[in-house]
Amino acid sequence: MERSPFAMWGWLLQRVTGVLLVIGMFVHYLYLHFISKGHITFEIVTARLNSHWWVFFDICLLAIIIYHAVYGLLGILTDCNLKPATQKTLNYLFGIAGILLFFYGFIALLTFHYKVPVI
Amino acid sequence: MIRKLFAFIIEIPDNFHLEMLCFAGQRLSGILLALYLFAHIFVISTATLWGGDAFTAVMKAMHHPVLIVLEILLFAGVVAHMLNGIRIILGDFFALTKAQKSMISIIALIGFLVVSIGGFIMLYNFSQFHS
Amino acid sequence: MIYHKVLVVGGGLAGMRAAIAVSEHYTNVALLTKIYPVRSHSGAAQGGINGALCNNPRGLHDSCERHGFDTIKGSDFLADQKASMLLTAEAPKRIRELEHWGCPFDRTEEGKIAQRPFGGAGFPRTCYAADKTGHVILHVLYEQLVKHEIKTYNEWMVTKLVVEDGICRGVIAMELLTGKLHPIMAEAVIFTTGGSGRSYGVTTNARTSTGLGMAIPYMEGIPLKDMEFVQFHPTTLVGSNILMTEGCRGEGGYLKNKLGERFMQKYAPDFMELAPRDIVSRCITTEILEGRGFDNSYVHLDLTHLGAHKIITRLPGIREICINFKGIDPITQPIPIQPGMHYFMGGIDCNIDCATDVPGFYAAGECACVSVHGANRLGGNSLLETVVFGAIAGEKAVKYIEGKKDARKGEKALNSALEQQESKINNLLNNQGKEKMPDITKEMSETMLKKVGVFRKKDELKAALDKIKELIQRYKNLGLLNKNRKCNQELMWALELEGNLLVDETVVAGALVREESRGSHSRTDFPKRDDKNWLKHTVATYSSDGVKLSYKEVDTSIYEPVERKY
Amino acid sequence: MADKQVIFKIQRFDPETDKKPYFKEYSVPLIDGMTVLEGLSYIQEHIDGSIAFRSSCRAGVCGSCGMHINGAYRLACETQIANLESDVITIKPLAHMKVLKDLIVDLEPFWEKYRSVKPYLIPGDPNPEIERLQTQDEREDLVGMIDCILCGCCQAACTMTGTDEEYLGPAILFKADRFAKDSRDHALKERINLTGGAHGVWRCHTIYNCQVACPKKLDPTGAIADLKRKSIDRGTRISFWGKI
Repeated sequence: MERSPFAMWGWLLQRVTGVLLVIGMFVHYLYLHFISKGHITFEIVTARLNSHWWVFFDICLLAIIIYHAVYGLLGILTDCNLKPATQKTLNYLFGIAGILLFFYGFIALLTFHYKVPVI
Repeated sequence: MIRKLFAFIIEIPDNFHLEMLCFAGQRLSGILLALYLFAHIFVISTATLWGGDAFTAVMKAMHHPVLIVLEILLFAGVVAHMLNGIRIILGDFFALTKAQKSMISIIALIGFLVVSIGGFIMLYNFSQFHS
Repeated sequence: MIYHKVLVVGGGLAGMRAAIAVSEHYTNVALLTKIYPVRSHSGAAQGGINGALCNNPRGLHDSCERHGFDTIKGSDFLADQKASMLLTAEAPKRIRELEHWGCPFDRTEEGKIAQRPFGGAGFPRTCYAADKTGHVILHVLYEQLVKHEIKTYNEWMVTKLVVEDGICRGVIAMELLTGKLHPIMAEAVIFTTGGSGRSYGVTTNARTSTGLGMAIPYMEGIPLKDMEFVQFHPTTLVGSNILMTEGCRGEGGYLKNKLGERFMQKYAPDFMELAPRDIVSRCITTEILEGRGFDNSYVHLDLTHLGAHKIITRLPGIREICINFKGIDPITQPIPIQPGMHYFMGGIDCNIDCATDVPGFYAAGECACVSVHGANRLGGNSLLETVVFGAIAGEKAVKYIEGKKDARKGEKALNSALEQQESKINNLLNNQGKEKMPDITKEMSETMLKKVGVFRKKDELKAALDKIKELIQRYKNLGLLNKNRKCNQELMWALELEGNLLVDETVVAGALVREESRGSHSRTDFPKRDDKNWLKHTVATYSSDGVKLSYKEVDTSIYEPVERKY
Repeated sequence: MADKQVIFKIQRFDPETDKKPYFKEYSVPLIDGMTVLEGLSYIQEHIDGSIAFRSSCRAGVCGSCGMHINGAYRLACETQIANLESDVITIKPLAHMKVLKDLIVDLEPFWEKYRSVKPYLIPGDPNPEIERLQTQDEREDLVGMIDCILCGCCQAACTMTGTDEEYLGPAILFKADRFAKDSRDHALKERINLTGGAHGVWRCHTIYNCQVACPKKLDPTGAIADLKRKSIDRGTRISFWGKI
C-alpha cells in the first residue's frame, strides 16, 4: 500500500475543522441563542452583519462547517470500500456539491451585508 | 451495501459497550446535523430568494413552542457531537487512548451541564419574549 | 505431487529455526504445522533462555563451560557431554542472533541483555523478556519466516513418514480443513513436533502437544531414546495446571507448605527454591504426601514479599493468568501450585547432528533426543535447545542434500503409503466399535499420572504397562461420533491418541526396567543412582507386539560423574 | 441430574451444506472452574463430534480460540463459565471473516495483511558482534507492544474491517507500530508508507472497539494513533517543505 496524502489531509482537516468548529459554534450559539432574545428579524441580522468582522466570521464558519459536513458524509460512504471508479466519482460529486453549497450560503450572507437581495 | 452503510448501527449488539455507542451516536448525530445544516442554509437564503420580509416571516413562524424544544434537542446534538469529537481528537493526538474510559465520563458530565444550562437559558429567553 | 527440498514438520521454535536455516541455502523449503506457527506451544514458555553472556554483574565469571557443566550436572550425568557442550557453546551466538532479529529482551543498565537466576544454574544466565520469553521468541522467528518468504502449510497434519529402502522420501499429510490426504515428497524431512504432554492429565502442555510426532517415526522403525525421563514442573497452577514460570522463584519467590515453612531449606539448603526442577518437584510431592500440603494436593508459591512493582514489571503474565484462571492476585495472595508434567527429556533418537539412523530424516526440539538434557532438563535450556539444534538440523539437512546423488525419488512408495493411509482413516471412520475416545483418553492420562508420575514403583509401573497395552487393544475398537471427512477434529484427536498411547508404552516400559533413581526418574524401590549398571541410554524400538528395549553408551568424555548435590 | 447444566448456543455453519448459519443448543454439565473451551470440547467429545473450533494452549497465550462469547470477543480458554453469570452461553465465530466451518474462520486474508506490513525488524546498520544496545527506557516503549497474540479479536470487533475488507485492521497496525516504536528499527519511512494508505491508519475512526475487545488488554487504538501521528509528522513535512 502506498502512503496516501489525500487520505491523510482529508482526515487531518476533518480534525482541524472539528476543533475550529468548537470555537466557532461556541460564539455562534452564545451570540445568537443566549445573548440575543426574541425571534430574529431581517433587521437584527443586517445590523449584526454590518460589521466586517461578523461577515468574515460567518464566512469562515460556513466554509469550515461545509467541509466538515461534506467530508463527514463522504467518509461514511468511503468506509464502504466502493469500487475505485465509483469512489472517484463520489469524491468529485461531493466536492462540487460542497463548493456550490458554500457559494449559495455566501450569497445568502452577502444579502444581509448589502441589505438587498443579491439576485 | 446497506449493511455496510449502516454497520455502525447493525454491529452495536455484537460490540455492546459505551465506546461503540459513542461512535454510533457520533455518526448518527453527524448525519442529522449535516442535514440540518443544509436546511439551515436554505432557511437563511429566503432573504436572498424572496426578500427581507419573507425572512422575517419565516423566522417568526419558527418561533413556536414545539420548535423551541427541537432547537434544544439540536443544541444537545451539537454539544454531544462536539464533546465526543474532542474526546476522539484527544485520544488520537495526545496519546490519551488509555484514558478514554474516564474521558467518556468527563464528557458526559460536561455535556449534561452544558445542555441543561444552555437549554434553561433558551427556554428562559423564549418565555421572556412571550410574557 | 507436492515436492520440497526440505520439509519441516512442526511450527514451533525449532521448526521455524530449522526452516530459516535451510532457506539460507534453498528457497524450496516448506514448513508444515497442525495449527499456525504463532499458535505453537513454544509460545507458552515463560522464564527465559540460557546463555553465558556474562551481562549480569553477578555473572561476570560465567562461561560456556560452566553452563555446560551445570547442564550436565543437572542432567544427573546422563547427558551426552559433547552435545551439552555444543549446546552451551552455541548459546551466546544464538541468543544474540535472536536479538539481532528483533527479540525484545529486557536490558541491563548498559543496555545489554539482562539475565536472571534460574534453577540449577551457578550464575544468573537466563535471558528474558518479562515472563513472555517464549512468546516473543516465537513471534520473532515467525517474523523471520515471513521475511524469508517460507511456504507454510497451516493446519496440515502429518500422518505417516515414508521410508523407502531405509531412506526418507517424504510424508503423507492431511489437510485438516478438508480432510484430504496429500503425499509430500521431500529430500529431507525435519521433525520438530514437540512433546507428548497430553499423555498426562495434569500437564502444562497444550491440547495440541500430543505424541503423534514421536510416534510416526517410531512406527517406521526409528527408535525413541530415554523416554522414561519425564520432567514435572514444580509450579503449575492448581486446577488448570498452567505453567507458573521458574522465573517466579528466580525473582525471589518462596515455596511454603501448610505450616508456613520454606520447606526447601530441608532439602536443598544452598540452592533453596532454585534447585533443579526434578528435585523441587519431588520435595513438593513429598510435602504433600506427608500431609503438609493444603487439601492434600497443593502448596503455596508466595510472591507477596516481592512487591507490586516487581511483579507487574517482571511477571505480568503470571499475574494475568492467576487473575483469569484462579481469581487471585499474586501481589496480595500466595499462588496455589502443584507439580505438573512439563517436558519430555527423551525423544527421537538422534546424534549430535540431529540425524537419525534413516538418512534424510532429522529431528530437533523437544521431540528429539540429542541427549543434552539427560535425565533432567534445567529451566531455560529448552528454548536454547530449540534454536541451537533447530539451526543445526537445518544446516545438516542441507549438507545431506548437497552430498546426495538421486533426487525426486520414491513416488511409488509415497503413493502406496497414501493408499494405506486412506484405508486406515476410512477404517477409523467406519469403525462401529463400542469404545469411546474420551474414556480411553481419561484412563490413559490417569494411569500415567498416578502410576508413572513423580515417584514410581515396580508394581505400579507393571500395572500401568498392562493398562496401556490394554488401551492400545481397545483403541482398535474405537467408534467416532463424526463420520465425516471434512474438518473432522474428532478424527484428528483420534489419530493423536494412538500416538500418545504408543509413546506412553515406551515411557512405562523404559521406567519399569530402569531400576535406579536418576534425575526425573525416581523409583521409591531403588532410591539411589546406580552408575555401574544404569549409566546408559534406553532405546525403545517399535515392534508389532510391543516395545523392544536396548541400551546405548553415554558420552562421559569430559566430566567424571559425581554425586549430584544442591 | 443433580449437576447444574449450562446451555451452549453455538452458531453452526457448513458452507457446503447449509445456506445460512444457524444456532444449535447443547446442554453441558457444569464442573467447578470450567472454562468455555472445556465446555466446547465436552460437546465435541460427548455430544456432537462434528462441531469444529480452534484451540491449542488453553492458557491464553496462543490465540487460537478467539470467539464471540455472550456479547463480547474473548478467548474461550480463559473465559470462566462462572464469570459469565449466565445459564446460556452464545458462541459465534469471529466476525468479518469468512466462516469455513462452525467456529473456524478463514484467517488467510489476515495473514496476508500481516505479511504486507513487513512485520520484522529492519535495522539500519549491519549486525554488531554482540547484541545491539538498547537502554531499558527504550525497551519500556515496547511494553504492551510485544504481548499481542494475534488472536484476531480486535480485528473482528473493529467495525471498519467489516465495511472495508482491504483495511489492514487493528491487529496488523499494532504489529506495524511495534516496530515503529523499536529503537533498533530504522525503517520508519517504509512503515509509514506501508500503513499510511487509504486502507491503512486513515480508515480508523478511533471507535475503541479493538481496545475493548483485546483479551490481553492491549491498546491497538493507541498504536494506530501513534502511527497516525508519525504519518502526519512526516506527511506535513513533505507537503510543506518538499522533503524531510
